Amino acid sequence: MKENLYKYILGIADNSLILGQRLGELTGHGPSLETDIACTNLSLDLLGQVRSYYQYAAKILGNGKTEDDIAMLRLEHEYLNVLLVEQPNTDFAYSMGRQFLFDVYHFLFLNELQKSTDITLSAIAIKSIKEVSYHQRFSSDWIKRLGDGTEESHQKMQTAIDDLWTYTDELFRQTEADIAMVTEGVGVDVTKLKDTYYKKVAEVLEEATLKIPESKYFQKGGKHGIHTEHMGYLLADLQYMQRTYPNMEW
Amino acid sequence: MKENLYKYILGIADNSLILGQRLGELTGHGPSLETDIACTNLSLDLLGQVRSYYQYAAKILGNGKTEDDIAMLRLEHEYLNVLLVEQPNTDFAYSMGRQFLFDVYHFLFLNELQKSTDITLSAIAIKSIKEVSYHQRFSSDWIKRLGDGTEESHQKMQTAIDDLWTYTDELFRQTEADIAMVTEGVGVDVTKLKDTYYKKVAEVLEEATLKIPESKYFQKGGKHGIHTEHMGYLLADLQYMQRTYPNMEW
Amino acid sequence: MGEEQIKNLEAQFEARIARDEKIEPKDWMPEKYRQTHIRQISQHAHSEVVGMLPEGNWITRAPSLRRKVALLAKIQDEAGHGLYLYSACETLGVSRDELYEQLHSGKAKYSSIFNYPTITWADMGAIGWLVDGAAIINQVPLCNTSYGPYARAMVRVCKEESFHQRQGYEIMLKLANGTPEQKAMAQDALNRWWWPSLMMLGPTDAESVHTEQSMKWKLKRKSNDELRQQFIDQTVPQADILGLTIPDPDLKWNEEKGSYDFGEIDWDEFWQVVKGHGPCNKERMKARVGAWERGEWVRDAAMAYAEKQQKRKEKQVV
Amino acid sequence: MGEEQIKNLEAQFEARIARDEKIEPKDWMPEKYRQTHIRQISQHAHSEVVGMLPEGNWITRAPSLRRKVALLAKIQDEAGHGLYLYSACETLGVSRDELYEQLHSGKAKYSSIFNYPTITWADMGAIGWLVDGAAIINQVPLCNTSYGPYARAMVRVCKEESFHQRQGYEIMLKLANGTPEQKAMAQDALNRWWWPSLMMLGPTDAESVHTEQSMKWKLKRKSNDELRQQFIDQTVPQADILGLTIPDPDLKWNEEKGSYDFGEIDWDEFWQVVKGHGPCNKERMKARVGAWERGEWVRDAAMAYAEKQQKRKEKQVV
Repeated sequence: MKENLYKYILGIADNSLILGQRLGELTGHGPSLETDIACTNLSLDLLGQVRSYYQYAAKILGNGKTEDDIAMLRLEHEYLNVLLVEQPNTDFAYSMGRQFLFDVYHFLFLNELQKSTDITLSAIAIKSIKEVSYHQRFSSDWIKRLGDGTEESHQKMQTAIDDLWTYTDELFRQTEADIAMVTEGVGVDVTKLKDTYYKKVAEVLEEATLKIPESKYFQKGGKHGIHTEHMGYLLADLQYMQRTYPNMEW
Repeated sequence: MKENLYKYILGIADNSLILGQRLGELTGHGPSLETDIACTNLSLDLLGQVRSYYQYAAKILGNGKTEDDIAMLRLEHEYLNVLLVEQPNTDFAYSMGRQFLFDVYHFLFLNELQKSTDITLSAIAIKSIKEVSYHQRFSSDWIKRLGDGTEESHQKMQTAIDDLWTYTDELFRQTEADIAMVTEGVGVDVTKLKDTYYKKVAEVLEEATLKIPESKYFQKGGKHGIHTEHMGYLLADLQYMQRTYPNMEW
Repeated sequence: MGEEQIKNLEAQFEARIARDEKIEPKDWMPEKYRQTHIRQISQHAHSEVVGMLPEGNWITRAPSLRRKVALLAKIQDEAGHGLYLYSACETLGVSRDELYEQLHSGKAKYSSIFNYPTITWADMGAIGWLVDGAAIINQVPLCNTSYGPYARAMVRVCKEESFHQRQGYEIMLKLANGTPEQKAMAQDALNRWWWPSLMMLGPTDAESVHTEQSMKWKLKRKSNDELRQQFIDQTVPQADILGLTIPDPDLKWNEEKGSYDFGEIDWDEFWQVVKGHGPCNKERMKARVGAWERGEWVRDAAMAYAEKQQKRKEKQVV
Repeated sequence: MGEEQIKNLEAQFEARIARDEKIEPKDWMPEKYRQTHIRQISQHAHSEVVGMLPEGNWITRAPSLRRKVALLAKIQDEAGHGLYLYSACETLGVSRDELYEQLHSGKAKYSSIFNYPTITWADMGAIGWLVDGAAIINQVPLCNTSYGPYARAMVRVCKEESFHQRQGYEIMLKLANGTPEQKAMAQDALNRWWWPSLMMLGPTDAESVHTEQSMKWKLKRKSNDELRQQFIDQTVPQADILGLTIPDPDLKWNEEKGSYDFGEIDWDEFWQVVKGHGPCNKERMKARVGAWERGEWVRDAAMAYAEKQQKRKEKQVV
């Protein structure tokens, strides 16, 4: 089995899975019907992409495991998503902040992944990038609305960005599998995206009249399967049916 | 296997298990260190009782299943607790209201169960009733404090009682297993506790300057395994470890 | 306007409806027509929005990615239905905020079925199959109702609803053909949703108000009892295919009348739920009102931002 | 009081401590002694209270009823420790509300170890074994510290802590002797908690402030580095029994000095966490401040009720 490729795919797909799950929690509970539709749509797009990735991963595993086994039957430390995407929906500013800080990265990432020598990954990237381009526009717009809206919304948006900032650095860290895949021309060298990312993020934050956090302290761990305390509860729900009713079709 | 006895025990023990689980969520998050200690203590007492009941139930099953299998590996519709105890910790008034409305029942119930012809159940009841007598005093005191405290606390306590009231009637309903056990002298005829219960509850509410709800509409279902939407999430956490790591010892 | 004149307009108005012409927002219409439509369309919109909650309850726990995606898409459709039904309603001169206010204060109703809890995954199947099934029977005639914006909204709604219904039935089919646990889950869902679904078709004709007027305006084409019979006759064979048992011992085929006889509906339960004492009435309203209140600062911000942008544009023009 | 007089009092005071006499709340004491003790005792109390959170995170998910009960009991003990440490601190003329205020505003510190997340069940074992183990090493000497109320509180704390430590070790033992998944879980927990536990013994002697004064007042009897060595020497053989590997490639027995050599501690991480940038600093403070704020109306109600009761009693007496 191509272990590095398998892990590399998980690293990509788990981000979308966990973020899609978080977005799914918002459905029916958002500030307006329009935002409910939009957030549900983000979740839908991400989970659609996830299916393509996991189907490919299942093929690589080649042991009869399905996309759902991969999505819902791993142990917590086997999920390789970054800590950013598992952060809770504390309020709408956090949800949009999390989305924005991920979308900017996601777009840059997929843009490069289109050039992957792995044709399946490249095809998924090409198919997904339009969706993600829309996501980025949507979340950037909300950062501006909330940042440059009322005093209260400005305050809340700033707090969310300040808190979530600590999880951005991890996006540009590489695992051993990542490095191996970059070497093979399959993976994206995320370290090269870092400057552009912070530049783009800063542009939006500035337009939103928000301060760019100055903290140099960052959290990491997700890419190596070490998650925050939020993750266990998220997985308890995500895995509930598959764990409770094993080996069934739905 | 004595099916009715088994179900009868679950009906008792599941109440304490689920309420103990809800109380456990509060630990470290209560309004004061003293209430934290007290609520943790309630949880401890209830779960201690639960162990005795399930150990007995496991013996009756006689198929190698343990207290933990019974506590943590049933399907949702196999839990027979009343809807009252699964209600969430909306705020401290709800937590105390739920506790109080259950404790008054619990005390009356154990008082009768002491006379059960089943010596194990009678022994558990004798052992537990002191604890529950303390629980009842504790929660009654809080009903009075909050009801007769400030205007805000009065309002919150009244809302909680009004909302939770709808779940009280179920305490006095009987399943077929219940009726069979009453006939055998094992079980308690809860229908006979109803008047005393509402009288006792009314006394405390009156002292707390709270209105006794007049609604004649009640919810039921838990005793037949039909729960509220809160139950699934509670079980997802309760069962998480046993489902994820089956057949292991801890 | 004199009384005579109004009578004249009314006569013309009724004649147009009788000729199957559509009434459009700018047309003259009797006040009662307007009010009745506001009530019915908003009630329908509210039902879509509240209806997102019981299904939303299973998004995080859907048992497979395929089902999770389909469930999200379905709920998104419902939000969309809410959106264009509110728009249709707004053409009658009422704002969406007013309509929300009516919902949140309890003045406006929504379909009582959404006050039942979704306890298992099979409920996602039962809701699609039974609840959407009953909804379609209620709604298909509305595609030809007299008020143009409502009729057009309903065409779109019905198309999507029937897709949802098939999807729900397919969930049930998979469960019914699955393991014993899955089959039990499906049967349990049918047991819990059957009677509430029958109640969705409304009170018996004897108890039903507004019927005559609604018939004339084509807001209604058949009586509640006729619709209920239609639903039962259509659903029983579907249950047979699933191999599930409808929880009604009195249900049996009546050769003579060519349809099913069925047992008595517990109308006490129906009225209890309608009056706000169903299993989840409080939870549903808490969820909606909570979302609305928690979202206030967001909506305020969006408004403030839009105004700022507008001013900036105006400055640029100057 | 003249300067001479104070010096005199101070000399007597230091002499009493040197003779191992206990200082009691009503005794005269230098202001610096009072302040130092308030800082240390409250920091200790805060650590107990914040320390409830990482363990509380596993109450609802404990894998067996026995473990759930034991975990609840342990956390209850910690709340109790908090309670009598706050009481000891109050004897120095500071109120519990002031102490909370210091914690919530970030002015007062608590043990940095509680800013690490509890990710798996094995963390309950590792915390008991390593964190409580290191705590005991810090705390046992305090049973003989000079300030009476603190010393007496510590006697009780230490007794319970050593029970907790045994309990934690037993959790680890069960996992280490369990399935491969369980053993891996135990090893992973050791990997994550080892270094933070070493850091619990405080910065290296070179960087440590307050040490000399604290020695004199018997708030400290050994240096941080000595305590750390003691902890390592005691813990390594315990890890061997578990069959787990301590995540330090430089760890090895030094025959000559009769203790273990070990690798370099990442002090950057230590200071990052101390300064508020650990994995959970924000979450822990959010949880505590949130609980306090959400509980305000409850505490107000209790106060109001107590006052009413008091008045009623007074009336009765009259």
